[in-house]
Amino acid sequence: MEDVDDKFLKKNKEVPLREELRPRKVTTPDGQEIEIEPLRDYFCEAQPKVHPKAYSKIVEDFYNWARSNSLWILGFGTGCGAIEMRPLMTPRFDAYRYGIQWRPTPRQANLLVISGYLSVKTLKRAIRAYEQMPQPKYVMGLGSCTINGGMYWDSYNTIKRLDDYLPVDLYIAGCMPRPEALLHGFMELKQIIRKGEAEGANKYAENFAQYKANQKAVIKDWDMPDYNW
Amino acid sequence: MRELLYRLKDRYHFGTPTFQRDDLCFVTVKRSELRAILTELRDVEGFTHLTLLTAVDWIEEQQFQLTYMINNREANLTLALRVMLDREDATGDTIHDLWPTAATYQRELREMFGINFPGSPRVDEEFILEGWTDLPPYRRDFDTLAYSQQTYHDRPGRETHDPKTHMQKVLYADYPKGAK
Amino acid sequence: MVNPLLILAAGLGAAFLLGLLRETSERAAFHTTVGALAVMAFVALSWTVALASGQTDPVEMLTAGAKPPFAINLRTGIAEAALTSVVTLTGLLSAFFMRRDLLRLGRRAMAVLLVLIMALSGLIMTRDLFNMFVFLELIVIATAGLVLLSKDTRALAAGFKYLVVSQVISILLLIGIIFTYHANGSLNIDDISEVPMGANGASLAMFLVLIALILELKPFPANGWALDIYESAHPGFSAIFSAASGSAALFAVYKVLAMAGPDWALLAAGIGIVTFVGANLLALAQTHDRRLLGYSSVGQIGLILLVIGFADRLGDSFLYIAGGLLVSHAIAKAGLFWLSGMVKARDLSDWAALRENPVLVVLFAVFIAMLTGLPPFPAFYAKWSFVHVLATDGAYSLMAVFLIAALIEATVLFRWFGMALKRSSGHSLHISLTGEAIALIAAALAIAVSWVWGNLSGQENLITLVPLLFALLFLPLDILPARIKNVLAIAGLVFWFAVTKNGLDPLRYVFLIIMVLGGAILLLASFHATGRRMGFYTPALLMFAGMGLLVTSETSFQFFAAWEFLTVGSYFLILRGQDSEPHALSYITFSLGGAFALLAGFAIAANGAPTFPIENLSEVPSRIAPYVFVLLAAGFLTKTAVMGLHIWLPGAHAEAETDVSPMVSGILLKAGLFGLFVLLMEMGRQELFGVDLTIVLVWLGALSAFIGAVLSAFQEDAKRLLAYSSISQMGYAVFGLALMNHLGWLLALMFAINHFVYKSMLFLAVGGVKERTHTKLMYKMGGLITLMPFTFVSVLVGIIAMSGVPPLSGFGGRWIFYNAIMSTDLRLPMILIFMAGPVGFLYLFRLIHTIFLGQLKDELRLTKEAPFWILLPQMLFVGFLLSFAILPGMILRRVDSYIGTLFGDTPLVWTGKIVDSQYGTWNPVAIWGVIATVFVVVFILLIWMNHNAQKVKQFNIVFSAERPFKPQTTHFAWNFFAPYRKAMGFLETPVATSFWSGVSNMLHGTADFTRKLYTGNGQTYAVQLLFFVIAVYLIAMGGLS
Amino acid sequence: MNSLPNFEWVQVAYALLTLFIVINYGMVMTAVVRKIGARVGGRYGIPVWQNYIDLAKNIALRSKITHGVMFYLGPVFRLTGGVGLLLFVPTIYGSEWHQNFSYAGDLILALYFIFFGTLGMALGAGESGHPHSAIGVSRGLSQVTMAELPLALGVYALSLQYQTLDITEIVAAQQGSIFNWTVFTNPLATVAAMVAFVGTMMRSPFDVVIAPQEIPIGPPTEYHSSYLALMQTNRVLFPVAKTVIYMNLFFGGATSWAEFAIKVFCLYMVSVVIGVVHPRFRVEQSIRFFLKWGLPIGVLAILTV
Repeated sequence: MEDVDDKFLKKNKEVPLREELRPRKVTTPDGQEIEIEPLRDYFCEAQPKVHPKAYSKIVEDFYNWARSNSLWILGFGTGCGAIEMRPLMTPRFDAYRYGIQWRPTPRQANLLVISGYLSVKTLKRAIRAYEQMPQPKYVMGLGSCTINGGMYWDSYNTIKRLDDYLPVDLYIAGCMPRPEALLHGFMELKQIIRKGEAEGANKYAENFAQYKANQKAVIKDWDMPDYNW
Repeated sequence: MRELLYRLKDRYHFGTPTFQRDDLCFVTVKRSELRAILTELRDVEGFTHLTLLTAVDWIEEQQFQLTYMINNREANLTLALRVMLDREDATGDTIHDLWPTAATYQRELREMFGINFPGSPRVDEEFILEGWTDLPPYRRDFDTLAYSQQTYHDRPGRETHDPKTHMQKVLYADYPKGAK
Repeated sequence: MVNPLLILAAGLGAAFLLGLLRETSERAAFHTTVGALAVMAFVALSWTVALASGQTDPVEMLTAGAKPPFAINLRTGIAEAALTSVVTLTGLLSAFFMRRDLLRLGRRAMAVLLVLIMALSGLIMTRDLFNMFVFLELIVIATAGLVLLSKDTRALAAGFKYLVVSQVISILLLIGIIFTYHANGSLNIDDISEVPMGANGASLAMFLVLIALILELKPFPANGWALDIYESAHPGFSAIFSAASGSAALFAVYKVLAMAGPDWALLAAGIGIVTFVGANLLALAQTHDRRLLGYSSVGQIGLILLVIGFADRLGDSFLYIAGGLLVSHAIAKAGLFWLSGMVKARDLSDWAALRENPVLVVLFAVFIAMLTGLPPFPAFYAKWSFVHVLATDGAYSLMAVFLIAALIEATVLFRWFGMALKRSSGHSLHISLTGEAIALIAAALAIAVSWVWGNLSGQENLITLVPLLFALLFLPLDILPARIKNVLAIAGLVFWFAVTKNGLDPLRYVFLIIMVLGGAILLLASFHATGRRMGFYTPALLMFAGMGLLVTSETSFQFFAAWEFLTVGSYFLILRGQDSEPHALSYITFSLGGAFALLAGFAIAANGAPTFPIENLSEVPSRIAPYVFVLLAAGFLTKTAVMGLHIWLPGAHAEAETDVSPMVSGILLKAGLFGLFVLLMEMGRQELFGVDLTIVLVWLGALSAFIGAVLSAFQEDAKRLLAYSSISQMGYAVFGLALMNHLGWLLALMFAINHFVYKSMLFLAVGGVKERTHTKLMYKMGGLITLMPFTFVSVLVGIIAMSGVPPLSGFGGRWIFYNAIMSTDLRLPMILIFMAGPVGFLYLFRLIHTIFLGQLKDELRLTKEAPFWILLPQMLFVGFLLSFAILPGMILRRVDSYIGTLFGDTPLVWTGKIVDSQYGTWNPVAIWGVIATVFVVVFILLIWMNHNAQKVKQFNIVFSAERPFKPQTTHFAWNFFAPYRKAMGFLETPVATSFWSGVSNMLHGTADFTRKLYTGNGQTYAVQLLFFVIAVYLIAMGGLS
Repeated sequence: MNSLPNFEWVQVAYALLTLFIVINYGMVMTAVVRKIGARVGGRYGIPVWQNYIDLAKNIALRSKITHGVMFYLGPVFRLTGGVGLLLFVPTIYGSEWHQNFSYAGDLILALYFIFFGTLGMALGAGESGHPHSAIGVSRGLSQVTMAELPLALGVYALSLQYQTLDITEIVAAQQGSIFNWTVFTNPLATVAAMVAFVGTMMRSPFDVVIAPQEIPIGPPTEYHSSYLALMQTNRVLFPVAKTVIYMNLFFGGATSWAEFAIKVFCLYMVSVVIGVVHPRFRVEQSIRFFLKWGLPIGVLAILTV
């Protein structure tokens, strides 16, 4: 881009590990001194796995049908788009009739809607929430901010491409897209799922190293395990 | 308001007051007198509320301007005191003991402008940013666009238009006459 | 036989002989002194033995070759002989004890000592008033001399004050003697007593003589002068002053009272009880050991004076009772004074130095127990008989005052003992082999007299009881390693069970299993202890001995003695815990209070008999039966810790050692329950003021069940939680018993069994956790499930069983409970019980969640499973709970039919493994079958679906997309039931605690106020003395005229 | 086998049939109830088979995690509690097929077995280490201590009235006329018990336990996939099983599946209707509510029997 100042060079300093995650020594009740390594001791270190489809196509199709008719959205609003999701619960749009409902915990959700711009700080949470959802799981990007940065194209603290960091199944364009557009997006997603093409979680697991590198490139204080189970 | 400034003028050094409205006035004070003025305004003159504390980066003058905006609710007056700091060694005086909320403003200024307030509670902790390693982003020598370009990938094919020329092209393609 | 006069002669002779020795030959002088004392003691003892065994008759010794009243006569009967033995032996032993000081002070001191002993013996034997005066003067001068010989400068002042006051007393006595002579023309005691003097004009004379002699006993409150002596004199001398002088003076009073006739007895009794109460009250406020001993001496002598006042009514048993008290007092007090000689500093807590030498601790315990009147010491028999006599006479208020004062005394002494065992002292012990040997001799004497008194008691001789001897056997065995002793102890318990189990009815059989076999199982956990574990086995086995004896006891005496054994044993056990000092004290105070209520109840019920078979409780006349019921129930309810009398329990159970907590909770509480069983079985429903007392019990039980549970839910300390839960569970049992129907009793028994099993298990489990984590605070734990899986299983099974959820055995309890309340007319108390049920879930869940679930803490990451030996009994209990849940009939059926014979009904029908009642069915096998099948099927289903689940770690939780900060801040544990506290927290108001601390403060306040009388000023004391005399005179004359 | 005198293998089949009917009934009924709620609010509402789809979806999830043994066993306890409760209670009066295993025990067994699943679930949730689970359990246990009280009192009054603890006998005593139902013969006990019913159905105003807005759904926060499927099954089964008890005790039981369906639905709707028109109580408020209203009614009930 023509108006970029080439003289400016960003600094790439290491951020020290947070105090509570640093290895430390504690004394046990019997006076023994033991080493605690929080990241290893508190968190599971296993890598995500690629989960194959069911052996039988009929079963997989049935499963996909069930998945598509039971979309549980994680109640996590990242930007201004969160306000566009609320009307979906109202009598006017009533998303429940399509088997869509909102769950308060990632463990029980399988659809993560990134509803607008993602600051780096929020990206960290979004990654954590995404990784904690059980497979198969789907990501929808809402609005131009998730597509190419939108109006935050020159922000020092907002990512521009969601699919650099999470496997996105579907984008809904607009700034912001209206609830009708969202509903349409859900219908599209259902089609994708039913076709068995919504394998974002497996893609994420396959390209895990790449995704992680991208994420760590912007989140400099990566203060969590590589994969959040 | 004016009367107030007259009263105080004898004891403190004021710059020329700028009246935005009758009840809103900006005035520059000396850093050494700031604390005394604030205390007096708070305790004697009824300016009990610290509306905001913010900064302006006068990079050309190599100075930071701190703005302490205080408010007298009884009389509905707002007074903003400006204090100029040296930009090289940006250190302000903490007033968290006068208004506890000031500690939060000072944390923000520390993070966003790099102005230090020694003695302010938790001033060295992260405020909004997490793991920020670059220049304080509100400083004018920090190039946010360049930083963004170097950090976040663009999606290929994205076009950027200058709103004025773009909208003109879309809406009034033939204006001024014969332009096309 | 040698003439008893030789006692006097030897003393005097040796004293003169000392004067002939050279100043420098202290050793020779000492040998002479000791020799003389030995001769005196030998003569006295030989007469005692001869008289006691009936080989000789009492002798009258005439002096000056003429008969009385023309010459002085002396007498040696059994009492005189025994007392002179006490006096001379004390003198002899004290002489050894003071050896170094005597050698330093030289022959003069020894001569004074000899004269003192001689004079004391003379005072005992003489039958002439004036002679008595002479001996008294000798005693006073010798005493003052010996006091002044002490190194302590305060002794100088004390001795002077003593002299001043003694002279006042002497004058009173002399005037009294003159008046007496004027009135009677004789000074011979036997002559005077032939003409009763009470009514004639000589009453003033008699009063003066009597009051003078009583003043010698240092009655409360005119005794400040004597206390200073106790405080400052040499402990060896204090021993004589307390044991020997006190005995002799008492005997003198006795002689004069006998002479004065029964009219004066009341005066003595009155002064006696006031002294006993006052002195013990004051002792509460003491921090100086010897002064405390002084007060205690005064109190004991007051007690004996009280007994002397009752001499007439006591008749034949007078000597037995008074002697028992006196001998106990003399030996214990002398022993304690000697021990105090070995302790360097004078604060009560400085006795902690005794711990350097376990033998001394044992001796200390023996003396304290002897003084308090615990079995098997003579004072125990004496108290038993005395209270029975009081009850027979209908002197209930006196009995109450006496027992309360005795309780205060016990509190004082045990508080001191607790300090000695738990505090730390900056001073080391002043070890002296002689001193230790002398104290040991005293202890041996204590055991010897215990044997004598036991033999004379006409009851069982407690000291020959096998279980007790077995417990005492562990005193010498304490040098062995703990494991060997543990094997012995378990073998002993199992053996005792095998021996006693035959012929018991099923109810007692179940209790015997719980108490004795259960004890053996719990002792398995004690294998965990390493080293020697000194001082654990004797109290533990003493407690188990008490419980074994309790179940097999047939008479009220056996029952009460067993009760005292288990109380004392458990006290020593509880005291072993780390911070248990105050809790052990409140335990022993409440327990002895309860025991005294039992004693009073039995005494009233005995109706004149020295003891009676327990079955005869049912034949108590209906006039007194309700009162007996109330007293006995109060005693038992103290042990089961019913709400209001519960405040000792949480601390005592929580602070005890790991393997002690289950013993005192799982087993000991059942003693109270057993008592209630027996009580209700024999006495049934009683009405007082138109109120059915069993209904009161029902309410008490329900209240305990509910409030105990609520308080339990608010505890942060795991063991305290369990302790409060015990209150709740015992509440259920009391409730069931008090329903007074077949099923209610079965319910109580079911709770007894279940509570024993799961509470022991839980206490062991929590104890095991505490062994590893070194804390009892639950919020400091968390996430231990993977590290301590076996402990987790036992807690899991325990809480399911306790909460009454099918299929474990707690459900059986609930089922019987519902059937029981269906067959009763009571309705309102059920509400409390219904409320208590779900509250149980609160604390149980908290227990398992906060310890085993949730977040593992950094410090505990390497925690190991609990030690094997602590786990073993738990696993046995788990096995039992599971099998008892399937086959409850294996125990319940027999008991059910036995209870059926009591009530004459059969509400439960057992067909195979099925229980049917009038109202419903309980088929434990089917319940198990259904639940297990469904559980397994669902489990297999889940495994099939979720077999590939990824095992994650503690911070892999969805934390609102955040990362947990630290385990401590992520473990929701502290104040777990905050919302419940908001709603029901008002129940936490410590009503009972503030009531009891109010009582305690009041007592201490009174003591502090009364203490102000003791200014330490000689003149004040003399004036006090005169005021006392005048006051007594006014009261006595008013009463006599 | 004299310990199981009434047992025949065919009973297993009968019981499975009962279970099958009740689960399907519960699946559809709860969906219908939600649909009714939606219609009242002007929405179209979920499809009636939505519960089945959700169940299949949850079973079809591919990745699962476990926090440990107790976490794994929690849903097993939960469902066992629900199934067991159903099997310990006779479902259809007079039908030999649907007596289930009610001979194993009586009313007391059913009342105490209600806690089996709750306890296991609480333990499982506890092992997940999530503070919200523990907070939810704390709230739930605190509330249930008082919520169950009116029921206990009502049941006590009832068993005094009929002099039996046997559910079948209680149902038998209510046959003949609608006015033989306990609700007419002993209205106080019924009201007391219904207070407890509303209080334990996890619906507003007594649903602070799972309060989605503040502690994301409380105890089951960490549960997902097949664990959640088991719990969902229980969630349709358990309220029905519980309602069956109330129906048997207070509303004359059911002599046919049709009667069963109608009565259970109506009873279930009681808590739903109350729920949609009342805001949520805090725990201490609901405890006070039960103390103020449930307790006195219950006491009156047992005093007036």
